[in-house]
Amino acid sequence: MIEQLVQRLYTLSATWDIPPLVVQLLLMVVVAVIIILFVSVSVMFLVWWERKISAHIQARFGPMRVGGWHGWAQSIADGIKLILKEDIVPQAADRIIFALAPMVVFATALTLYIIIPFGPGLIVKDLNIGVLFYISLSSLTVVGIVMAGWSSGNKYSALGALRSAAQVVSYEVPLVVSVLPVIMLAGSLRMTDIIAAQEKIWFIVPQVVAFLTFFTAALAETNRLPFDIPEAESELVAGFHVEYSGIRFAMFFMAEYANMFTVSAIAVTCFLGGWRGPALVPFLPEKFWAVFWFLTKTYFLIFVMIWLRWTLARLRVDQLMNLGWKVLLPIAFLNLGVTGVVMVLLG
Amino acid sequence: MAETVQAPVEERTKDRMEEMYVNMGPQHPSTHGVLRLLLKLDGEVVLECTPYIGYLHRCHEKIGENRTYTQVIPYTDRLDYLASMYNNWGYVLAVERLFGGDIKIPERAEYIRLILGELQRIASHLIWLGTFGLDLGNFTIFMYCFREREMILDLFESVSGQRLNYSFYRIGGVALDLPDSFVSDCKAFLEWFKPRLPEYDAITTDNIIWQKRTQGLGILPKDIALSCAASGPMLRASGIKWDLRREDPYGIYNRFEFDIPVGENGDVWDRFWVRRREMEESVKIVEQALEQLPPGEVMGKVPKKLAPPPGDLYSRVESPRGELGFYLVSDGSTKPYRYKVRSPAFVNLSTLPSIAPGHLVADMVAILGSIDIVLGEVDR
Amino acid sequence: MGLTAASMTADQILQALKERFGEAVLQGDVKGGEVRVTVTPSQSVELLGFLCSLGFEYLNCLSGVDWIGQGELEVVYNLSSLQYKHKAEVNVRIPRENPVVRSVISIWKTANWHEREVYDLLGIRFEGHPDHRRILLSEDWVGHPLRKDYEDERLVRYTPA
Amino acid sequence: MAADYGYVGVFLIVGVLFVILNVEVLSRLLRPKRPTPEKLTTYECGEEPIGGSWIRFHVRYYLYALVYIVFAVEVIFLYPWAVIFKDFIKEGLGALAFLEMLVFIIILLLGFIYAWRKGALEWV
Repeated sequence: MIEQLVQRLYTLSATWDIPPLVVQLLLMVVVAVIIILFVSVSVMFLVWWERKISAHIQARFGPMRVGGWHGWAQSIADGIKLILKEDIVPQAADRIIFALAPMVVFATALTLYIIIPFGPGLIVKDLNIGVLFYISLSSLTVVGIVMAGWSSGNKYSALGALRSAAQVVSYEVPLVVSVLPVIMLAGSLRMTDIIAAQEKIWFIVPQVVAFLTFFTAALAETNRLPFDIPEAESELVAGFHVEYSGIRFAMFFMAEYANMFTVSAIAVTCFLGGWRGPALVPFLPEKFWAVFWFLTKTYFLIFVMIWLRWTLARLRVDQLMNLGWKVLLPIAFLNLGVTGVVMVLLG
Repeated sequence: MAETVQAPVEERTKDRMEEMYVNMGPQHPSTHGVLRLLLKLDGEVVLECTPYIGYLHRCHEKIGENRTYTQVIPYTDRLDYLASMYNNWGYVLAVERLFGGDIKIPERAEYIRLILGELQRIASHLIWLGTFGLDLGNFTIFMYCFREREMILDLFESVSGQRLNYSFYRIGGVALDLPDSFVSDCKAFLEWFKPRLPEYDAITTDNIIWQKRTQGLGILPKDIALSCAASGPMLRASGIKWDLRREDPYGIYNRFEFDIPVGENGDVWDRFWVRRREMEESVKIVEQALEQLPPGEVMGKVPKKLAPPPGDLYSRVESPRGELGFYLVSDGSTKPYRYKVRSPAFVNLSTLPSIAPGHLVADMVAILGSIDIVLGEVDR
Repeated sequence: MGLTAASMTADQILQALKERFGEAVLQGDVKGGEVRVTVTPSQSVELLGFLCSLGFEYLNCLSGVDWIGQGELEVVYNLSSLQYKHKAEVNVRIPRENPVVRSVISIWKTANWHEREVYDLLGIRFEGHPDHRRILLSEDWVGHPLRKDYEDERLVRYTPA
Repeated sequence: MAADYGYVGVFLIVGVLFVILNVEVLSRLLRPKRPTPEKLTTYECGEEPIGGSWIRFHVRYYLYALVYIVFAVEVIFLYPWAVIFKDFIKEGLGALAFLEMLVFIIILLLGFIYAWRKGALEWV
């Protein structure tokens, strides 16, 4: 249906003498806006969800009033509040970089959605470098964080930026190595190919070690407890975004939750069979079930992340470094070697 | 050529040191009130830590000298507002001692004092554990601890009508008798509370991150602990078995069976673990006391005009935070001539500059949390 | 010396102090098992150091008292021995004008903040204190509030009805 | 092919525009603007900041960065190998491909162990 619509658009534009490039760009922008809408809604849901889950873990209720049923509108109210908040840029800040930082972080978070395969055909662009794209772009978030921390002119932020840099150094290499066995098994970096390769068996079964390594590193990637070291509230107040207020802060916040979704989605794609899953009720279309299973699995992983956050204490920077370099990396390399040997032996 | 390049670089960096001075507090999430620490950092390593206190100073002692002995009691609530019962107790005990044995406290009052005091110790340790969890980034233990503390506050409310500043102890006894339901309520609470401790353990003690974040940090060796006169769990964590409930018994503590938990290394972990076990011991004491609770009066015979004979005296009790001392000088009038509070948190906090250097900022927060300060008491 | 508080009763400790410091011990008695001595300012640190070596390794409290009637200020040291359960109180009296006592930080580290507090609230100076600043009040505060003649319009005095 | 990457560019631009729209347009119209000198000071727990935050950090932080760069760059070389590893196995050259990669990884690990032993991975 969508293809037909697009086709008609092209014919129309041809009749009006509009170059197809413009139409193409227009389409891309429309897709981007749709994704932004999805991100916004998903972030609002995630924030509410996290608050509810944490509340129930802690033997309380969480938001209960706004919007009636279990405070479902709490996030919307918070969003409106953040828009109405005064924007304060401290005098000592480097204004340009200060303003650029949330853009870098948010634009990166948004761009990562390009390769998320929600269902067959429901992927913005199935880049042939899929996983590599994710790995290379996701580190860009750290650049934004360092920019924010450094430009604030605040010592807590500077320390947060420094910690963030130290953190990326320690989790990035294990993250990169832990995905390698999946690529070896799939023989491709393309997201759809990886899902196709899991037709017989989800990669989490042969690659449970890789999954755990990846998930741990991914937690660090999203700055979630126990790895929320750059924004450690009790130590650095709020770390790199101490000086950010109102809507600027909201942008960081959105990006953070958007990244949670991305990371979980990538983990689902690489290890949990992507959109694969049984059609529970036969008469609904196959596509529906694909999206259903993909989102269910993704939100399950997000739930695990939230669960961990409200159970564990925070690690220290040097402990994270030790974990990254001296535990995760050797394990990831070992796993890589074992996978190679087994693959060669099995032919 | 080299020199010409060198000069501007020197110029640019001459007033920029590698050390950074950071104010931690007074407005900081983990200074437990309004404490200011001036940290000298090299990267993230603390080179020097200077506490600045007094933000909450109310000149408590001056106020005390201008009030009668009875009127001071409500002010003592505001010292360590997380353990008001114990402050009351420490103060009234000091005044009673100043009378030199003229005031006899009825048995029942002694038991009530002890039960409430030990419940207060549990409540105080719970707050400590919760906020310490916050310092380490574990939010859930905070809520759990507050849930149980709330129950203790309910008990206190049923006794005194207050939830925080009880002013319940009187010179010569306690203000009121326990309500009828208290004994059963308190037993029910203890039954609820005992299985909660293993539940806390599951997310603290048994958690490897928790262990890694506390063990081997902020070590306070025995000799420095003594020289700095650290007291309470802080001193016991350093391996010195010194608990005034045992060593200088007051009230009726010598009638009960309880252990005094002692640490080995004097690190943050030991301080945590000592307090954690002290809660168990307090439960034991309260249980025994509830069994023995005698009937009778709750106020002893007290002269109408409360004027102790001239003299001075230093009286101490073991509050949840350590040795709470009151130095009283009487000139024979109804007001204390000199009223000095030796607050445990004040003295314990003074150990911080000697144990903080060399740690990371993150550990600094853990160490500060492990000291268990209440600024109301530090600043007085 | 060979003497420790373990083998001594409170009376013997007092005796030992009197023997060793003679004239410097202005007053001494034992009350409720507690040794109480008043010592001259010139010998205070030596006497406290001696007590420390006897086993009084714990300085519980250090307070100051304003004896305005006698025109004197007093510094009170409350000591105890953790091992032997002894207690002691040492008083040092100094004139209200130019009140200077020698610091005991070299014996007990805990004296640091106590002495700063006494200086802050009573205006007694401690000779040899490495960090002689106010501690509870702000640096620019005028006067020492715990002195009996301290006046402040915000201070509400209690007068019984 | 190249058009695929058009999406990346468009998404980046739209992302930046979204932030600008929110911060500079939407919120600017709605939010108050009442700056005071106190508001504009840097947060330092309610105290006047002592010195700036733009200071030189210890050189040891760069050591980490160096180790990281070496690894991140070299590990990326493993990606093309991983993609075609399956093809090698199909042609019966799996063992050879694997051994070749093993040599590469061992060289990498030697450097890693050297850095470890030298204490470059200790956070001081």
